Amino acid sequence: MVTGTAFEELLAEDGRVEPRDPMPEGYRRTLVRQIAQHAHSEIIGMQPEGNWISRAPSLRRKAILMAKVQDEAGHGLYLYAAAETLGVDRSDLIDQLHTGRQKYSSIFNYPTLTWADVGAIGWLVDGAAIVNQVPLCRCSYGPYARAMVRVCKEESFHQRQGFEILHTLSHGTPAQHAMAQDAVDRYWWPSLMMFGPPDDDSPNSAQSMAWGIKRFSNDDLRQRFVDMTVPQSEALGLTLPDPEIRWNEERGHYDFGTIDFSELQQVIAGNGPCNRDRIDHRVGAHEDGAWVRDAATAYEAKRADRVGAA
Amino acid sequence: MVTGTAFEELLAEDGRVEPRDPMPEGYRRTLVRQIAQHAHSEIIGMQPEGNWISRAPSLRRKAILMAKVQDEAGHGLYLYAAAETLGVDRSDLIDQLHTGRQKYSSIFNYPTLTWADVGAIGWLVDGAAIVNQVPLCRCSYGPYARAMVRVCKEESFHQRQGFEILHTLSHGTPAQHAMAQDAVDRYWWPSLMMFGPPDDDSPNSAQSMAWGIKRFSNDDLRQRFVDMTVPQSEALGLTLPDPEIRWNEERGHYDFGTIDFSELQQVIAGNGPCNRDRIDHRVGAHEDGAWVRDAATAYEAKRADRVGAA
Amino acid sequence: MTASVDYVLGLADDALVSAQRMSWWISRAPELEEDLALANIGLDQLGQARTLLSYAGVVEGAGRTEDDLAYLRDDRDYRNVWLVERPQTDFGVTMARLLVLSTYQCELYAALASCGDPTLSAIAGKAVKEVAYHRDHARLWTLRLGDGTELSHTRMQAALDAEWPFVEELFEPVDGALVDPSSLRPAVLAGISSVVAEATLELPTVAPVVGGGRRGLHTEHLGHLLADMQHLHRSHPGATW
Amino acid sequence: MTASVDYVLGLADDALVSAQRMSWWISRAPELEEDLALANIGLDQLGQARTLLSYAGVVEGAGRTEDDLAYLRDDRDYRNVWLVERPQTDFGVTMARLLVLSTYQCELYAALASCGDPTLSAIAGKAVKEVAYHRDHARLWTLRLGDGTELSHTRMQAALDAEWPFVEELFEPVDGALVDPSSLRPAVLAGISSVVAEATLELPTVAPVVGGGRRGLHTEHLGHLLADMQHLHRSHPGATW
Repeated sequence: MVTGTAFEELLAEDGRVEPRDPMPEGYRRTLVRQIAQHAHSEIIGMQPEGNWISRAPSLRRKAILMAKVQDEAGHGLYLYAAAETLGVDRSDLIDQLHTGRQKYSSIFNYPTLTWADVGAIGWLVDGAAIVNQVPLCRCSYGPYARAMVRVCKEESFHQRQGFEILHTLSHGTPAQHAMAQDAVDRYWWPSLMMFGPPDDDSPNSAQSMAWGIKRFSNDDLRQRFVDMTVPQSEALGLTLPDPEIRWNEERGHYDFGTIDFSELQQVIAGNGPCNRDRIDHRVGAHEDGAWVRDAATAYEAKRADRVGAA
Repeated sequence: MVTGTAFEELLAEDGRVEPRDPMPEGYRRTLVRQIAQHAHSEIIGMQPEGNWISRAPSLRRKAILMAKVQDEAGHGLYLYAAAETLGVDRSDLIDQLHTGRQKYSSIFNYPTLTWADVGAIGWLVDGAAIVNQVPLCRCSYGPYARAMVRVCKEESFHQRQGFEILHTLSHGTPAQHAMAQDAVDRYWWPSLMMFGPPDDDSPNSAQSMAWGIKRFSNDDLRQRFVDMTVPQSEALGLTLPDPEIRWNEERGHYDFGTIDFSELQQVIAGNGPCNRDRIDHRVGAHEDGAWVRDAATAYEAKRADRVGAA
Repeated sequence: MTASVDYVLGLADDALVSAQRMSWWISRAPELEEDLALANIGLDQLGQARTLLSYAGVVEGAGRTEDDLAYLRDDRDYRNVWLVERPQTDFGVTMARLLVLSTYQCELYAALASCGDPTLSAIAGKAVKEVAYHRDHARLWTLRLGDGTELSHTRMQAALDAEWPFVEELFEPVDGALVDPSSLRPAVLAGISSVVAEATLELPTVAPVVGGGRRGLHTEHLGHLLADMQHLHRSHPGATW
Repeated sequence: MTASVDYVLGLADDALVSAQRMSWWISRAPELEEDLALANIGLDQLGQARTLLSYAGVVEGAGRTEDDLAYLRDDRDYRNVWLVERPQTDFGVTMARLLVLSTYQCELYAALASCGDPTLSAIAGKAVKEVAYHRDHARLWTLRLGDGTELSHTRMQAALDAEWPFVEELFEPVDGALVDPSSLRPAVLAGISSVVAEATLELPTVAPVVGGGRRGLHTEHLGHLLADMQHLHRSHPGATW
């Protein structure tokens, strides 16, 4: 039996809920869904960047990119482990990803068309992820909060690498500069959409806030991202594709244009540029690997038998 | 019953043996083997050149190459049809190719490493094939002789295209010239080996000559090829990789160096650079296509039923 | 009246990228006769691409040749639809795609044959005969596979389902179009529907993907296709072949 | 005493081409832990390739950088063995190949660590620790797959058989070798044999292919690998990344 009172007291004191602590079922379910979606996003996110490993334009960049995609696999591992502390199985979560019952971040349904997209993903997508995730380091659920501390540290490293890729391109040949600008043009609006729908259209946010899973509203985080990114775009020598961006002295924030969420709806509905490729790729890898996983299980069982018999 | 006499009279008169004419079993078997091997060579020969269709350096060259490889498929079709007049099935012959019981020309077990190899195959390999095949236009077996007339006409067209590719490269940039020379260096000796072992090591040749299947000895054909090719190499501005090549006034032929048949033996034994890839490619295509062939058969049967029922 | 460069490039790139994918089949077809047929279709498409690219170069007026346009543009400058750029190593998918593409090209080239641009009109007049043969070939195989064995029926239905999200992009508005793409839609869908029904298959109902090839927005597959296609040419700048 | 350029390139290209093939697995491994492990191995190989290529450039003395050597050589100038250049999309083949390669590299780098060329000796001293980990990983999977299920046993045996023709090329004489390749053969074969036996597999007896990678004679697969790898770099001559 969950004792609402003990749980609520803990939250009120800003304490951490640990796996064996009592918690409401809705809290547990919300966390499982959110952590799983986060883990799935790391795993699916390996694909758009992985697409450029074989073609990276220098060996140094190739090594950095391989290490980055590897980090994403690592983040997936921490996060699945955090979800498992809530009494679910990684294999079940993966099955829910493969069958479309759990989601991943829609940003990864956009394709990486040029090398500059690798830079734009690092700068904008990882940048947005950090803004989303830093507050999660203080999330009420301990294992998730601790996983996020580790993830955020690596993400900010990735964000700097993305910035550096774009900086080099922006200050390179005219073709390279154009490539960088084009990538930013394509990734800017989808990055803003990573913060979710506007606050007045975000029905679950209030409960998540009350539970200490969410610390800031979607629009607050989005504003924080814009405020952080606009000066960086100036340092890059690249233009953000929104003529309405300007400093608002009164608000102490950058104003920006209206987001057209209708495209995002199409992508979430499964009709984005890469939805099908991403899932096909993942399911294909999983199915192709079944014989390998089976072999490892059988080998361990045999070994355990032999140890037992000895 | 085969009447040796009628068959021998026909050969003595230099007449054509037709499918329904009596013929010795050994003659039939020899022809089936030779025509099948020839057909298989056309089919396997599609692969080394096919390897460059996707990367051809101009659209014009791409079109010419596609048409050439298509011609090879066509040659395969004529030749399988000629073999079928001797009472065998194309599908059986293909099965014997796939299981290694029938051979194809070992020259196609060498890889095409650069674009110039496409030129070298056209110039040298098709050139050697023509020298081998022109006499077959007068072969004693009618259907084979007629197929060869058609094949030879297209082959000489291909040979000119190969020459032209090398000519362009040889007179292009230094890198292109080097590419052409390198291809000729690699394809020269294997081309000479296409004429088979030296005469004193060619046990079956005498019988094939007596039957009017073979008209000239291996060494005679090889000499004819060398005599034809040396002046062409000069026109190309490329060197043949044999320091012993020189005009022999007395013989009225070009002398050339000793061929090292030991490498050919390795390739024939199955250990050449591409033996396994070539057969795997072929078998893979055949197996992948089984459902398609089955569907076509089933559809025709249904159609015939419907026509019968109407 | 002259077509816009981008419009001609759209036509050219559809043909070129199709030819590049189609030529993969040469030496890999289910039977020898089909190696010949698919090579033929690929050659027709390549021929169309060459005249169209040359014409695009003329319209542009910057002296770019067919090879400059084929080998020296990046994927963001390619104008083909997504239908043609994805790998296809399943014969059913190849035929489903060819059925869609050739039915569309038949209607398109027929309409262009009497458009106001005389060069494009002449190119289309020749091409329409070629794509009519492609359509006949795709129809025949759709019938054989759809109404063949149980396995082939299942695979052909899956192939149609896989290609269907890419159909609508063909009818999206294009700047400077000499034939309004949406005007082709009824005839194309009718042509496909009739053969699909005869083949005992179902017309898919899956939603379209967002597309964007005419604006240079592609799938991740095109870049790899171009890497292979352009590598040699780009490795020898300025060389003649 | 300094190694020859070609000899260093042979070492470098084995590592670079392996890394390129290995990195294909990232996002495609049988389980997430293996995505990490294979990425790690690929990164080690890439790191070795980079130091070796840089050193080859120094030995050559013509000012070529690691990127010049990786991106601007054609396949005829690559010096890697055939073992590493063929596509590998089957996990068993990847592990069979890694078992062979890493066992060979362990012996080779151990020997080079005390060779007369101090730079090469330092590179080898670092690399030998990395490839020992690769060998452990390949051994573990050879055991699991060989002595796992009936299916995995069959597939792992087929994988070993498929890679075996490419083993002997590792021991062929090389001009300017600082370690005689044939001297490594007994230890390498003994190392492979013992794990193969423990994995209940049979050591294949298939004949070797002719090979020739150290002289720039490759399979047809390398050219396609390089096309993909080099295309972007070659498309922007002189650019900095």
